[in-house]
Amino acid sequence: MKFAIVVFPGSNCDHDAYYATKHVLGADAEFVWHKELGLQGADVVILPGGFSYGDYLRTGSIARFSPVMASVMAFAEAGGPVLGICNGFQILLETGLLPGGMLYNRSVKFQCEQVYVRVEELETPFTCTATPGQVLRIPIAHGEGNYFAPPDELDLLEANRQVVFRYCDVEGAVVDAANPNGSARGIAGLCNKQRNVVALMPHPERACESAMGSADGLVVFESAIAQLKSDGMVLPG
Amino acid sequence: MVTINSKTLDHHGLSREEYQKILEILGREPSPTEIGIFSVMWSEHCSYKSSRIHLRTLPTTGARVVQGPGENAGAVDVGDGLVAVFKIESHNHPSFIEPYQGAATGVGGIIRDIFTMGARPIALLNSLRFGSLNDAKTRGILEGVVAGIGGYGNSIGIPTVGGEILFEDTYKGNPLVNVFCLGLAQAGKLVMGEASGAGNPVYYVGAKTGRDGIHGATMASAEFDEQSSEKRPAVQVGDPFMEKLLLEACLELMQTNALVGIQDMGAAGLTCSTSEMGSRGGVGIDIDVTRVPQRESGMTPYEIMLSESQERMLMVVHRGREAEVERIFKKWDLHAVSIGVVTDDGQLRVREGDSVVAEIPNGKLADEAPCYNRPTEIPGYLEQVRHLDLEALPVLPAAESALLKLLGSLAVTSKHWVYRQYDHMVRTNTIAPAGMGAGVVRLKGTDRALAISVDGNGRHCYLDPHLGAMLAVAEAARNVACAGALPIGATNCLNFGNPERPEIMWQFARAVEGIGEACRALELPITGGNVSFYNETDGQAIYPTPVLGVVGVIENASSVLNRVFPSSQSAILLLGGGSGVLGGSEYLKTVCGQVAGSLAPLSLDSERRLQQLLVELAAAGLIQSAHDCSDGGLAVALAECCFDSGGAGADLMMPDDASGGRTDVAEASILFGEAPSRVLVSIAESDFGIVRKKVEIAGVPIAAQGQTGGDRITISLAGRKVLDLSVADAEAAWRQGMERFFVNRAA
Amino acid sequence: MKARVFVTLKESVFDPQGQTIADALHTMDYDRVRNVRQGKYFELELDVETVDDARALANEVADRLLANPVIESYRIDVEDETIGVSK
Amino acid sequence: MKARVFVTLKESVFDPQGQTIADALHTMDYDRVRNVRQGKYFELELDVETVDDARALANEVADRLLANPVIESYRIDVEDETIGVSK
Ligand SMILES: Nc1ncnc2c1ncn2[C@@H]1O[C@H](COP(=O)(O)OP(=O)(O)O)[C@@H](O)[C@H]1O
Ligand SMILES: [Mg+2]
Repeated sequence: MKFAIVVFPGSNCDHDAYYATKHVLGADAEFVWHKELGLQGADVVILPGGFSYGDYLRTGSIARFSPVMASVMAFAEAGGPVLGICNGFQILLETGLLPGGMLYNRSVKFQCEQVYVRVEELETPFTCTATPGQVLRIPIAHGEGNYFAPPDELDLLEANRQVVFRYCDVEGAVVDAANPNGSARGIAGLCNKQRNVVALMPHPERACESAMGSADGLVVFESAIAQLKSDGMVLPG
Repeated sequence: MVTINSKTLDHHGLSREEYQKILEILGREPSPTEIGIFSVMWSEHCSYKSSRIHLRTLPTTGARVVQGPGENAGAVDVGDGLVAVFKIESHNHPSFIEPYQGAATGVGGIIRDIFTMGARPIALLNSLRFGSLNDAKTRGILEGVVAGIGGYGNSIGIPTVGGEILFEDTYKGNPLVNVFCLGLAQAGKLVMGEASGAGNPVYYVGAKTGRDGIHGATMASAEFDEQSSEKRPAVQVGDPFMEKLLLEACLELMQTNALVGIQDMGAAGLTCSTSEMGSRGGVGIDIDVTRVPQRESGMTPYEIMLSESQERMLMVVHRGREAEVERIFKKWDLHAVSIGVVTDDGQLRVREGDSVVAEIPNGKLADEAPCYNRPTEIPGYLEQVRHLDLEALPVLPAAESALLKLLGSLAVTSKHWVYRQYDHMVRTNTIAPAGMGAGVVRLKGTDRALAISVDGNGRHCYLDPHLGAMLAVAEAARNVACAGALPIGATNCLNFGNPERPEIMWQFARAVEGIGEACRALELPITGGNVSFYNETDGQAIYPTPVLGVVGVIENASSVLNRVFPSSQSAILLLGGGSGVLGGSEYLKTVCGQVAGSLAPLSLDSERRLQQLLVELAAAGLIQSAHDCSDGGLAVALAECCFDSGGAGADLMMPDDASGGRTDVAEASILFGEAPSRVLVSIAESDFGIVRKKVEIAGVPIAAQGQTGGDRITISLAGRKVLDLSVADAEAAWRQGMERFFVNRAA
Repeated sequence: MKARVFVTLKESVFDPQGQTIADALHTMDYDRVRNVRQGKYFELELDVETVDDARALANEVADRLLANPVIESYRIDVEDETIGVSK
Repeated sequence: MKARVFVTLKESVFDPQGQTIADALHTMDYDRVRNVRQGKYFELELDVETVDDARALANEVADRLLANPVIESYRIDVEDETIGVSK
């Protein structure tokens, strides 16, 4: 059971994902440099947060052309579990593996703060051990996390049950006041149609120990481990 | 060859005497490139010519000091084989003319100072000063500065874990942007900015060189026509992505032993880095400017040597290890270019292809830099502003409305608007929530954590530079102690007006004396810092503003404290005596509209005992929270302890200190008067007895007692309620003090 | 040859940056500025011979990298420096 | 009336954004893109009658808010929608 954490030039939450999976959860984890062509036999791929290539043009736009991304795409298309966190989400949007795009936060400012998200779907490799409607306290740290997709696309996402996380208040109510950035329909995280590619703007890897203010993010990584154990998935290398 | 006339010297900020010295050193007339090199190396910024004589008096040694002033940053031993490398620096002027980029490049610069030493940067803080936010231009500058600090730090992935921000009219035309960075290195593995080993290659790595930030204005020479100065942008654009690559590549290189020495190119770029690295190692450096990667065409040697383009490093590596070095940089898509070689003749030699355009003895450039003991004179304003007749104040408002006003004032209000824009959690070490007091980062792989605070109060220093500076040291150290950390080292950034004016120089000298006195008493060595002079607009200097950065160690990270009272029923103690005074206070400014009076004195001995007690109680797990009384005095501090707690209130009881005179003035002094060495702590009821005993043994007075609970903030004097306000109302006023100045459509 | 690429958010997409600038202008009493939209602007220096080649290359680059078709649209102006005309 | 404002970094100012895009294009084998500079682009909808008024207002707004003359320069295009001509 091994996590591969892809390191793009400009990634800066790579160490945090590594620490959470390796040291907090005790799983096997390895960095994969973006110029590599393989994924080192990993069972789960994490695209971490940060500012790949400075994010000067458009978040994630250059990273998607990194050599390693071909392997990530193949891995995802073969059903391998892929988790995009923050910049990783933005990169996945650029690849087209997930629909939609990111606009500037409504505040037009970078925002780093604790928020609440509700788990909407348990049928993904990263939420399968959560409880229905579970509310997680996890931080966000982004300037462009205002999720956008045209209304018909949004309807499709809902119909296919692809909305995995929504911003909510402490009680779990999805209300505008609890939406930190203006995301359409409070969307904080999505999965693809096949449900193996999951991405979210909040940082579960920053919420894996009570010393950091919350351990609610653990469920995301624990789910991946549990899922792999339970179905002994044979994954493409 | 151009002849040097007085206009040339003026443009380069060199005096006749300084020029005479240059002639002596060279034994001939300098070339244009040489005059440029002398002018930047002997500028106030690089040579500290007006401040050196005073800075020498600061205490810089101690058992934990691994590196004192003189290197790119100082370092102290924090245990477990680790050293903390830290420094603070100003970027005031650039931030005024281009707030975003000015502040961003300030952050970039201080980060380079830290990783140059072989330390991985793990925390940033900042200390900011602006004019009033009623002014639209000031709001724009503030928005730009905060976005710039965040833009750089967030992108490179170093958390901004704390800071301070204050507003006074005096900073309207001259805001202050001081940035602090701390990094972590293995003990014994620090890398020095020192060149050695004749024949070792000199490498240039990072961004290309452009005509950025060249200040030496036009010279009467074909080389320096009007047009070329037109082409020189005064402000650089930061490239945090490039710096992230540089940071990772340099740290990777430092894991090998191929590196001899390294220094970032900050102020005075290539000139400063070559001459300082050479003079530290007592060697010469010989470079060819045509090999320097250039962004623009037609750059002269003068421009290349003086450019302040960002994100560049100079390295000396062991001969024979070149391929290894180049391979590491290539991995990060960076070019490392050999531009010269170390020599044993002690000369800084600059070539342009075949011709030598500068040749200066390295040692003399550094060691014989001018050093002035500038005249000082007590400023005329002092006598007048120190006079304060409390009896003559108009009738003071009720305590509740004064408290609401203070909580909503810019000095006291929540700084959420600011720190929300900073990624304060990246690297998952930040174990103190933002805005709760000192910034605290744990050291993974150990039990320890570091607490850091930056503090200073220009208004206090305006009224009394000596005491004001001592108060800044004490407050920064106290904030660190309130987190449960033992203060072990300090750095300082001294922001003052024009040192050629005797009154300014007097403020400076008195402030440095104060810092020295306080640091000696609190056993806090100063390991480095920065001086920023000439902070004036239209001949009007800013308040003298020394900012202190203090670093402390918490032996057990799980015992870290913050300001918030626990939700359980707890006892409250106000530790430390000394009733507050209204002189120079936030109350006097905000409620009465006056900046006047004398500050409460500081007993360094009491301060020290108080801080030691706090560290001891925190380590033993005997206190649940700690918060010092600072701006706004006791009432504000008590209110702040109730915020972010979910609405829990507090009730504090004090003996009456019958002082005679007007009762409203006496009450205001008790509630809102300011004095150092006072801390509010909360204690589990069951620990109350043992804490009392420890406090007594430490010889720290208890000035008041109380309990947490309810939903109101109350204070009574000898059984008489003098303050009674709901936590909800107080917290609401406190939350919106800054936000209200900005159009905010967002959640 | 020089190509200019203008990338803007599609009409139907809310533009928080433009809105913020408009708000700021209104508080500065520039009420006659009814609406603001912000986009990106690129100047490309191209090593090609003809205006058609320039247009084709700029188009490709805009499609693949400079713009995200999900939320943005773009427009291209090619300047033939030899005759100094924008097309 | 519509005004377009193009804000670019002055020639001599380093443009890390443009440089990063150019580098990316080169690794994608678009070697014929020699250089890239990135700027900002604003579309202003103005409540004014004449092209001259539009230009004056756009100028003022660019000076005061959209550009910082220390590092940036700007250019303005006014479009008179009634006749559809850029000036
Ligand atoms: N410019 C800033 N950057 C980051 N954090 C800040 C800034 N200004 C204030 N803060 C945070 O807000 C809190 C309150 O600051 P301050 O009023 O200076 O505290 P204190 O009075 O305890 O010194 C602190 O936790 C501080 O770190
Ligand atoms: Mg303070």
